[in-house]
Amino acid sequence: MSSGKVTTLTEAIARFVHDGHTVYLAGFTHAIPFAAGHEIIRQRRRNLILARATPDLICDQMIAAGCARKLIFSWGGNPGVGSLRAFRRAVERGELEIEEYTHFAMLSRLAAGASGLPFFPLRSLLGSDLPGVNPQIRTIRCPFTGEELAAVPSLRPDVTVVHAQRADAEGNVQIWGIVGDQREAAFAASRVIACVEEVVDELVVANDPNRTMVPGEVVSAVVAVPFGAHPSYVQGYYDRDNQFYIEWDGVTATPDGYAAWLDAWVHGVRDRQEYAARLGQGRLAQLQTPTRYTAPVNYGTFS
Amino acid sequence: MSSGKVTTLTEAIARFVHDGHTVYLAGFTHAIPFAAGHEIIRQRRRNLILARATPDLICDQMIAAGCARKLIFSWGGNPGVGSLRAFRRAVERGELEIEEYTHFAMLSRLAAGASGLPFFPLRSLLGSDLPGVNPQIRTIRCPFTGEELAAVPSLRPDVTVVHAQRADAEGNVQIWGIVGDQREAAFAASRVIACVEEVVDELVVANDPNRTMVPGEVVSAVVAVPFGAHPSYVQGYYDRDNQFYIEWDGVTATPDGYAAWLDAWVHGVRDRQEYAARLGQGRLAQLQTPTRYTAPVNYGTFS
Amino acid sequence: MPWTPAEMMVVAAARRLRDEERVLVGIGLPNLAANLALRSHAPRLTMVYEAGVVGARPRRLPLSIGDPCLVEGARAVLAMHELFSWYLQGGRVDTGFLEAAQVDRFGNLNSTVIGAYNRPKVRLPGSGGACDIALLARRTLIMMPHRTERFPERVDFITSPGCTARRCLSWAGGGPEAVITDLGVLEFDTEGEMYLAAVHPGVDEAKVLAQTGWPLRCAQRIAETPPPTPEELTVLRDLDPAGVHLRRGR
Amino acid sequence: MPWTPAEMMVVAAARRLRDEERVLVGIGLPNLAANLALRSHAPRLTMVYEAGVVGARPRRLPLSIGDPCLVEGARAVLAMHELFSWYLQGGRVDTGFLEAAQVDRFGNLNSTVIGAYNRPKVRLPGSGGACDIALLARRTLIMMPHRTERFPERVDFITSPGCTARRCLSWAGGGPEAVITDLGVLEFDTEGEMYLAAVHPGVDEAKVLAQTGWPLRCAQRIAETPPPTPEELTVLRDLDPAGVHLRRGR
Repeated sequence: MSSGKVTTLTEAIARFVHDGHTVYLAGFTHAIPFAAGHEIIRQRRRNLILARATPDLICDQMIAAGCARKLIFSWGGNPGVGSLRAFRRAVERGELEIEEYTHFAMLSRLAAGASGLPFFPLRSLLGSDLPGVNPQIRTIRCPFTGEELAAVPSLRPDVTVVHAQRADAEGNVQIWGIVGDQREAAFAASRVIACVEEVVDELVVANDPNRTMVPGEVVSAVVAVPFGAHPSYVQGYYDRDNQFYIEWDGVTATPDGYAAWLDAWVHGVRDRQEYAARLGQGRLAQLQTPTRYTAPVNYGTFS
Repeated sequence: MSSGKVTTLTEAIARFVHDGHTVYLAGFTHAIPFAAGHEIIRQRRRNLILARATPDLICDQMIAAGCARKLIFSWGGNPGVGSLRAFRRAVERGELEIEEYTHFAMLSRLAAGASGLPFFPLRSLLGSDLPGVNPQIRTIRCPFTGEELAAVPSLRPDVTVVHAQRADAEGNVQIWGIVGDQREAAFAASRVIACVEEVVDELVVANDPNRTMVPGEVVSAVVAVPFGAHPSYVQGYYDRDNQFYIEWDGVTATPDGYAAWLDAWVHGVRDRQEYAARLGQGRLAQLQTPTRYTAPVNYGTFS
Repeated sequence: MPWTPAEMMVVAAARRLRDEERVLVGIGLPNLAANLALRSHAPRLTMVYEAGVVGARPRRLPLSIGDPCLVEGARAVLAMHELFSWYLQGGRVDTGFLEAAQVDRFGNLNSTVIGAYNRPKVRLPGSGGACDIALLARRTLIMMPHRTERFPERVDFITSPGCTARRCLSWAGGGPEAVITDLGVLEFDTEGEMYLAAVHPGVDEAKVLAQTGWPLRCAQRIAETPPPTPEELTVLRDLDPAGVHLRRGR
Repeated sequence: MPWTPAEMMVVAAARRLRDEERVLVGIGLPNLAANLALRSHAPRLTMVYEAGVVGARPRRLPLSIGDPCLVEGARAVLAMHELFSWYLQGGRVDTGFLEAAQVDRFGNLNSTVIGAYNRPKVRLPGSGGACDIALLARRTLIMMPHRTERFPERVDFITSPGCTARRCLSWAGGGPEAVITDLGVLEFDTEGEMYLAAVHPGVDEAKVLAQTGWPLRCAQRIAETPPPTPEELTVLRDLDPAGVHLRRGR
């Protein structure tokens, strides 16, 4: 059965991501939907509220490109390298509104959003200066013990983008390795765009339904985007392009550096295929990892 | 590395389940730890608080055997057949204290217990008569929207027993098929006894860590108990012994019927091995299901 | 092709399911109704089971709500708390099926106890997920045999709130849309009170009124349910060849 | 065998980890310390990474906190919210490692901003999981280079509460146990104030005092950290052969 969800990234972004939207790009340093971020830049979306626990290079690029008016986040750095210069510059100049949490609080906001709860309670945040700068951090008293806990409101992105290993045409997304924030981020959103390394037959999914991390009915678009998470890694597919992360620091030392990079690698290519071609087979091949397969398990037949 | 967690069910129950304990037998009609329940009966534990979303035949047997002083539950029937006669008789005569929830509320109590939260909010229960008969159901107001929701307190069993397909000697439990309440029930408990169809090498677990539903550090004892969930089913291992479920209704039509059954099948056997031998190879073979294996997935090597 | 009242009840329930919707299915009659719909007019129905299974395609009648037969061919398996949180409370269940021992004129359901809670005449299984489904599904369909003692003026215990109690809750779902019995179909007016909307073929309106524990209102024109088609009956009997649910004396 | 101050800092931190405990590890220096402990005196240490990995055995230095190298050989992978809820908030993390830009005399940490929050001189990455770990681990170990500007009288922003603020919270964990720097080890007295407990070999007490932004108290007898053993250095350099973390000028 085809639901017509399988599409191109160009179409998916055009159809589902609009100016002013709250967009959550999922993936906790693993399987970051870079290709989707680039397409959003390419289609020149404006006034987005970007939400992401770890903004990473992708949000740095989108901020530099002028897509964002606000960032909701919990850790804004270049993982393993240093800082995100566009993010820093924008915040230090007061050009970007920020709404800041801890990781646990961000995840709790997504959990509330996914669950249809208006808030989520957690034991954190109190005693830090974060509640003083973020009025969305409040307290709640336990009706049983009388304890005071922190509370954060639900986060309901207009669109969440996930990148994963595979999905079927209905958008049943299977992920292995680090799952991070992907499930809650998907269930919390009004729309989900699933970018995957491979679109597979629905029997592949049904063969092992415990691996389905995001079921098809919360997914609006399915896009095959090989290497769509480059320069981040995807378990079983490719490694992080660490050179890219290190060089990013130099590339972005000046606003001109950003502009030149965006011109060359985002506006200068039509889509992810052209991007990959420009990276070159040699570089991509270097990132591929040796295979290591799981052993099968027996589900049995009950009929 | 051996942690000395691998033991017999006799030892595990003797060591970890004490009179007066709150005991959660996990498994939502799938993979019910019947063998552990029988061992608790055999060791004549008393004044237990049994907690289980679906008490099923196992709690009926434990109630009939006089182990329980209280039952915390959300649906007390013989699934697909009818009612649990010992449970009904005890409640109708006022001989068993009950604390009653909905499924969602039971799961929310476990989620709170697993998460170290004193309570969990949910949108349910209000408008029903349950809050009127259970003072543990209260309300809470959202600090953001002002909405009134239901709240239930955390449930922290002294011991949770899970039955699963396999675990390694450290107690890393892998489950596929219906996972139900097993994860939250394990993380909520002070001690976990893991009964499994097979104890496997730790490399089997490490080969596919996304399948680990209960990590070893929350598990105190690992017991190999083939057919330990009989007469319920275990995905990939055996089917439900439906005849048993149907016959149970007749067996338990009188208190004498219970007593005779317990004498024969619990007190009259030393352990699960003897129980299985008494069932007979023919009956067990009938319950085994045709194999249906998953395809391997590639985790790759990142080094 | 002759048919039983139970078969008519299941067929009438199945017809109310819409293609492409998500239905939270219980075992027994709701399971038959959903599977019949899937195999007839609603091939893109998503069947969700409270055990955590999404997009199930069971090849046999599930023996219990956690039957592994639900997993074979399913799209996803979630933990139960995820299913209740992300699907039901998250507003992603279009239709919930409910059965009960008693229903009152406002669609309040009792599956907890006959008699007083603390001195029960008959202790029933309790809510399970029923109260959660009643409050959170976008609509619920209730299936139960039409007998006076099961349609009392007041239920002994409100396990699952119907039209009235839930009005105070800003966040509740749409509530009961219809009660489908072996005699006919009852719907709810704007006040949330039940009325007889249709009778099944061969059923006398008076019989329905006699088997209802309060003065049941009726639609201006009571419809007659179209009888089960041979196709529907064939699919249905194929789903329950032993007649476990369709032939037993309920 | 000669060694660098950074190596001494990692070795001193590693030695504080106990066998069989569960440590929540960050990348960078904490990752080195935990992996050194695992490969020396604490073979049954359970390394937990906030990305959701339990019992990790990374074969290389993780490039980020979500590096797939953490998954190979691990016992379990959980969703992040499960990890924070079930492990950290559930009280199952014995030791949390923290780094920061600034620490004050009460162990309050700043990794958010230098200057005012709304008009930052330097915007830092922010909490990540640090505040959560600071409040919920049974104890925390802090690692940071010992420089005056990083040990101010008051931090510019309390990202992760130390000994004082957390006293009001009945549910908080044990808080900071020690700050391990490239010069020595600082512990906390019963009032929650930091004092110099040990200096590393060759480090002068006066230098530590000079590089601390407030009048630092000292233990009655300041110990000297035993130098790294050749075994420790061998393991450590094997973990970071390129000297990514050990040789860079921090």
